[in-house]
Amino acid sequence: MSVFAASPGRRVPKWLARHETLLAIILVAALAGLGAFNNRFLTVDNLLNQGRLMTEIGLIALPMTFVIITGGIDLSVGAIVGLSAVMLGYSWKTFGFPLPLAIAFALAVGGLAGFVNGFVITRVKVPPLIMTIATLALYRGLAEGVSQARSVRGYPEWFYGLGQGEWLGVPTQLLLLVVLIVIAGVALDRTTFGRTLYAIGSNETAARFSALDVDRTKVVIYTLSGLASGLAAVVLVSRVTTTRMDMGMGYELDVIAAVVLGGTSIFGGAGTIWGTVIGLVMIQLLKNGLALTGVKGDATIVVIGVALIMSTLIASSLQRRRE
Amino acid sequence: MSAAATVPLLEVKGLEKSFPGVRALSGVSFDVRPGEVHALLGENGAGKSTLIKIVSGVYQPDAGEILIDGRAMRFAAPEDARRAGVATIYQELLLFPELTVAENIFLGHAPRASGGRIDWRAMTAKAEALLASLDIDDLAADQVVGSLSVGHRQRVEILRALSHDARILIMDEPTAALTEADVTRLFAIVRRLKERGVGIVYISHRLDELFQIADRVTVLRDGAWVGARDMADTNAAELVQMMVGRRIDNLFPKIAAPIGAPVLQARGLVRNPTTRDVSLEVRAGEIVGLAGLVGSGRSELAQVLFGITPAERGEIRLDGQAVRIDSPERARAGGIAYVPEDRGAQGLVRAMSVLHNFSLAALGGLSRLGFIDRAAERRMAEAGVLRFGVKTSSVDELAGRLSGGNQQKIVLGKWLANNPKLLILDEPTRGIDVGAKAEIHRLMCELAGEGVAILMISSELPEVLGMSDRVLVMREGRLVAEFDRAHATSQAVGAAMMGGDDPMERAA
Amino acid sequence: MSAIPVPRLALPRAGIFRRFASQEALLALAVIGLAIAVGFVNPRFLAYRNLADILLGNAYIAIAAIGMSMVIISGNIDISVGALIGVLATVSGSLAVAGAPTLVAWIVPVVLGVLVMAAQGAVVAYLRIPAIVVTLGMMSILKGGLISVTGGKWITDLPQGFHLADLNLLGVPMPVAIMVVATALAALWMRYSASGRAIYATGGNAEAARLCGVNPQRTVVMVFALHGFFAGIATLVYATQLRVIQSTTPPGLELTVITAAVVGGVSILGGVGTVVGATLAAILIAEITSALVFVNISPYWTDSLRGGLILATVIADIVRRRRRASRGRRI
Amino acid sequence: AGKWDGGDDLATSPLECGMGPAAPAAPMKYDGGQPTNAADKAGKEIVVVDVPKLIGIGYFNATAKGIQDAAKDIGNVKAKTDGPTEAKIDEQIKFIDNYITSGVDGILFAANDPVAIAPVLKKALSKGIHVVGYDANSTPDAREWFVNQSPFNGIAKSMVDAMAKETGEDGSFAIVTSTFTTPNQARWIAEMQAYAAKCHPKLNWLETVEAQEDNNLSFNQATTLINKHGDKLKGIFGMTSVATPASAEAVTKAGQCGKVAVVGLATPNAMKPYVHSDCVKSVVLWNPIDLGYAATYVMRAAVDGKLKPGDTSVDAGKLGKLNVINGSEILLGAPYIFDKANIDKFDF
Ligand SMILES: Nc1ncnc2c1ncn2[C@@H]1O[C@H](COP(=O)(O)OP(=O)(O)OP(=O)(O)O)[C@@H](O)[C@H]1O
Ligand SMILES: Nc1ncnc2c1ncn2[C@@H]1O[C@H](COP(=O)(O)OP(=O)(O)OP(=O)(O)O)[C@@H](O)[C@H]1O
Ligand SMILES: [Mg+2]
Ligand SMILES: [Mg+2]
Repeated sequence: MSVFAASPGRRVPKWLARHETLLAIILVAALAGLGAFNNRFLTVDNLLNQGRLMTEIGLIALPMTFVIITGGIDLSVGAIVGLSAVMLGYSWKTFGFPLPLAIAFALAVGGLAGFVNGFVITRVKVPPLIMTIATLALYRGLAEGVSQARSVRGYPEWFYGLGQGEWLGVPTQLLLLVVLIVIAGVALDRTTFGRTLYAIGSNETAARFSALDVDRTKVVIYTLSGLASGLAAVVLVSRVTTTRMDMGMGYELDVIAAVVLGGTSIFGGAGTIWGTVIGLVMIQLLKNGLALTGVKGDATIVVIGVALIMSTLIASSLQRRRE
Repeated sequence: MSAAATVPLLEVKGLEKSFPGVRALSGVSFDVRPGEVHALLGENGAGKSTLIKIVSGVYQPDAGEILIDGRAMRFAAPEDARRAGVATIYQELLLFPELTVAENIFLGHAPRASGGRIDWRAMTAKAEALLASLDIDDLAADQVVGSLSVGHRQRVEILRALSHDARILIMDEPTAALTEADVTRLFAIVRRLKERGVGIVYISHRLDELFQIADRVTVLRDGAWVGARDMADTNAAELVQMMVGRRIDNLFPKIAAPIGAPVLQARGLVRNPTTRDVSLEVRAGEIVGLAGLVGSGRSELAQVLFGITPAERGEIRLDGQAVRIDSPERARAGGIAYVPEDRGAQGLVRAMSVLHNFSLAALGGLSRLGFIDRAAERRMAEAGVLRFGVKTSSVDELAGRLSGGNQQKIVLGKWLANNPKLLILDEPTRGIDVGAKAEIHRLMCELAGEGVAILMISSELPEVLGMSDRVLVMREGRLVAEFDRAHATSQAVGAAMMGGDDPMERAA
Repeated sequence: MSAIPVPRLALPRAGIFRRFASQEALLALAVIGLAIAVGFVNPRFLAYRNLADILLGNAYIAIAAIGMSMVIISGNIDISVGALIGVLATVSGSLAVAGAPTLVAWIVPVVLGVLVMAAQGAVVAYLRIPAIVVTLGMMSILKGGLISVTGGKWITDLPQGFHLADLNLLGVPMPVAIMVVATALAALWMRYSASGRAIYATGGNAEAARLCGVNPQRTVVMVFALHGFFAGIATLVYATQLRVIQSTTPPGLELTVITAAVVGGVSILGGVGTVVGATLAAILIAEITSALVFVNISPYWTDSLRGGLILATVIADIVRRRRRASRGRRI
Repeated sequence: AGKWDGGDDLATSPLECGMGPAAPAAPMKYDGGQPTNAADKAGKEIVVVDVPKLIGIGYFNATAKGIQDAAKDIGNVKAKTDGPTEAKIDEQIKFIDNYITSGVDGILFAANDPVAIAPVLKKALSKGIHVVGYDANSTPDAREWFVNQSPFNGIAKSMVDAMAKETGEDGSFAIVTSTFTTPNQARWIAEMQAYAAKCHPKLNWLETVEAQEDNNLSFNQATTLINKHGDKLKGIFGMTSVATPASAEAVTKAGQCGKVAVVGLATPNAMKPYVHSDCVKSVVLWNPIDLGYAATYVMRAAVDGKLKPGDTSVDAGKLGKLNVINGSEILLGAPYIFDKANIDKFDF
């Protein structure tokens, strides 16, 4: 019985036909175009600063990639940012926690909020979209209730190092993001955890029948999503020096836009961290490049919308042609 | 029996079809006459399904022509084929899990009342009539298909094809998930249709069936036409020879293996409502067959043992140690492997490569600190592909693109990679060609020889009888009879499955 | 070996009607139960005027949820509906202020809604871009475009006759009448027309639908077009209720509409749900918002309670369904 | 009962009761920031960007118009308005950051959050960019000047006095605001409470509801208030230019015109129908066009060195001389009351 008809070497190399690669090419072309128009765009300073500004969305986009790969979704991330930010401020100001403890507490609350999502999704079998739509209102409401809509200000100076400081000329939080990107990328690509995510997204029943721990994995990713949102909240509070209960409002759509633009299938089973990073950078730099070129915010939004559709269209049709 | 003089209802000439990396069909010709059952035979991946998908308008041929009543046709879409009188039951069940049986049958051609609105009452009535015509009384028209077992779903597919009053009926392994009783009933229907002059294309890996029902047979190998025979003029040996290119002597090569200590001992397992007080034992080197009708709860029992639906009461011992199996992970850790019956839904991740499917159940052993050793993973998958003769262009091919039988081999292979102590096989050879089936049987014997305990669920009685050291019979969630190899006759086991007036005594 | 007798097995019967009706029954029960409970705390809640106002002020959400249900049942989703309603409202108002005949001001947004949504449907169906990407992009385009074009100028001085929402139909306020009629027609159509069933088929199993002679692509375009139609109708209610049209997109409307659909029992995986459920859920959500004011909950806590109540409804429904399923399973 | 919902915790300074003019505040030392190494653009053309809380609402359209008018009157100012489409501080910071990079000479802003916006404004100052706020302040050291449309306590007094006049001294009222986190609204509510406690102690606050910047939600919330409180409700405060017309519409639809007073901040165009139908007696607002106009003049003066720390007034073109208060704020004037007699003279 013949086994291997032929090695697949004759086809176009696989990596070249990938959505992410094509997207990266589109991204580079767009950046080159914008850079040609504007000499302030492609400067180290500006790019690093953009890195600073996209960190919060980026942090959340990493676990969101995991979640979407499993065929789930987490709409409550923005609300968790608000809740964690409030918990940071509230525990520090009202409970008198030392700030490091307050930070840990905020992260823990974020993680717990995510855990509750994951727990109910796996145990009660509430579809993720419904669960997180409900907790979107719930967590935001808790943030408002706990804080009584009051802002918290006047954090000690050292705390601002995270959101406003730099290390070797690179914004602190960008370093954090890069480290986490590498960890998330490796975890997704190289570990059994990552493989489990793909299996769940492609066929959850088969994953379960293959003795993969589907439920625990799901709880883990939703918890990670909450933790990342908590971390984003800490970074954000540090960057803007204040805590407000409406922080992170609308983040969910920005995060999802970055993830799906990066080629992660909303139906689950496909996607990479590398794609998410490209999607993230693409949206951030497109906004920035257009703004610097003199395009106003409302028109920029239109361009982003067109770019989202067109780049997905181009990448997927190129991909189809090559296959 | 064949009506030689008439124009064939359906004729295909010189069909060619390639998929990236695979030549699925090369120059295949084939015809069906009115009132004839023409069988298609070939190994897994020979191109049978591809051929019928072309005839049904799902795929477009690269070359060749399709003639209906002698006239050349082009089927751009499945609708075109249907309009030309071709109805098809595909190998992969294509149902709407959220809709009812009646609606699944009539979707696309529901009976209409005034104003073009769907007449639900008429639809239900018609569906019930169809169910009655097949003597199916354990399935209702208003049940939701998602809650049905594979066997029942298969029947819904058949009913759907029948509902079209087609002149040409194509069935791609319709009996793969049916029990003998159901097969008998299906054949009764097929004969009725033959009398009405319907031409039937019939694909099956069960040779004995073909001798019962088919008039002619066409054999394919590696996408090429090998030959056609009248069933009356051929025999199983010749067909196998044509199919595989070599002889297979023994279909159920049971080799006696030394039977050792009990590996699995289960006492009083209960999982309502499908598993009711089940006790059983499987020993090292022993193959225990589990027979029963569709819905008798065999798969459920397997899933209780495997921790998917953990037992509510009862005790499980592995190698004499009491263990709690409340998840598949625990079961795997205990050395249990389960090859599920529904490979599309439970066994295979279709969107993943062959490589990743092979390693899925063995990731723990292939990784250090959670990191997958990718070289070892590839070695394992390639070895598996060779060992099981999986026909694929490479291990990087998507599993969903392989033919049905080859998919099954992957599911089997992925569990054997774990070196289990107890192997539970649920319909292991469903949809598998004779060659591969013999190989799987040989493999089972080999594993038993190595001391693996095997629990085999099968709806194919000859397989149960041929392979088992001991046969257990299940009915309505209970084990109702037990036979050792010497006493397991098809009459005795069959009667136990049905449950006669006098209840069977359990033989010790 | 012919005619082997098969033992008759008990059959769990779950009629399609009862299966879906119970979903709606639960919501209807929640709507009524909540009203009575709040009525105990504050009887004014049960005043006809108040109940009517709740329906009146939120009918547009229910109407938009009809189309959204269809989209979700077909296995897709739409994020752009809020932005679209904002744009259509502005178009409608601008026409009215510019002196166009009232009928034109009413019809143009509906037609435009159908066209925009059908175009999105076509991209989803034929170019095979996931709906979430297309509609997320379109949301951006509509939102930004609206502000670019109007500069956010409010539309005032609307002519008197423009206010469709102020009219009555057989004594029933127009928004409520439209909501009821649209829901009923959509429900009947979903149940009794071949195209309606094609939506369920496409969402349940697109490949199988194709083999059954349903054209999933055309179905998706049709579903989006219908969704655009209902968005247009919702716009008419939304835009004609007040004397001012804010030329911005109603914040978070898409999420409210999606919430109504999914709380109404539409499965996000496609293939399941009814429009009646969605309408009832929209009413329930509106009722909760109003009820929280009536029972003197501190407004700081209302959002968390609303989230909690939605979650409770959903969990109750899932638990009920699970219980039913396990009772139905027998051998 | 305790505090009114929706107010903030900052100290209040209610004005004197009655019609007397506000006592002039004690002069304060300049407490604003200064740009470092700003290029000397005195008399030269400058590029100014205006980043309001959000774009696409009537109010900030009006301020933007004032800015353009002033740019035309001054001649050597090129101004442009750009900002987020929702009132999100996060987005606003990104906009300002981008304009810092693109290299403008001056930034006008209306802050979504006084503290959160400070770091990016300080960054602008550090790059030599002039920074002037209007409408909603930042912490003082993050900008040079702030054009104050009207002190919070002044608005509060106008609103509460108008309400007391319409409902009687012992009327009950409720408040429809945007969100409890919007700083200006929270400030006004706190000042209103302090002023009411001092001058109209019998006025009875019932509750405050949130309604975002959403027309239909505001309408629904106001309707709910009317249905809930029935005859007890004598008045509704609309705290935003969205909430006020929507509340007026709710009162009209409920047939409660004349029974439930609507007092609030609003732009004239949206209120004309209700003022003309006598459902609303008076609308409180400063002229936002003037506000933008003044802000632009202050920017120009700061660049030209004509407005320096310690100055007590600044020339604002057709608005005449405006006074410096509270160290680094420029006062636009008293709030304006629109009524049936004058409302048609305004179009914004
Ligand atoms: N859509 C597809 N894309 C790529 N290859 C395909 C596709 N469909 C079938 N093939 C390949 O074509 C060959 C023939 O497959 P086909 O399904 O016709 O086999 P079969 O004879 O029906 O086998 P089985 O008995 O296992 O069902 C196989 O090698 C299969 O992998
Ligand atoms: N009469 C019935 N009506 C509806 N559902 C049934 C009926 N009988 C069984 N089922 C369901 O179908 C499935 C069949 O049970 P199970 O798979 O355990 O049977 P089996 O003996 O393994 O049969 P199979 O040959 O299909 O594997 C179960 O999920 C059961 O709940
Ligand atoms: Mg096949
Ligand atoms: Mg089974």
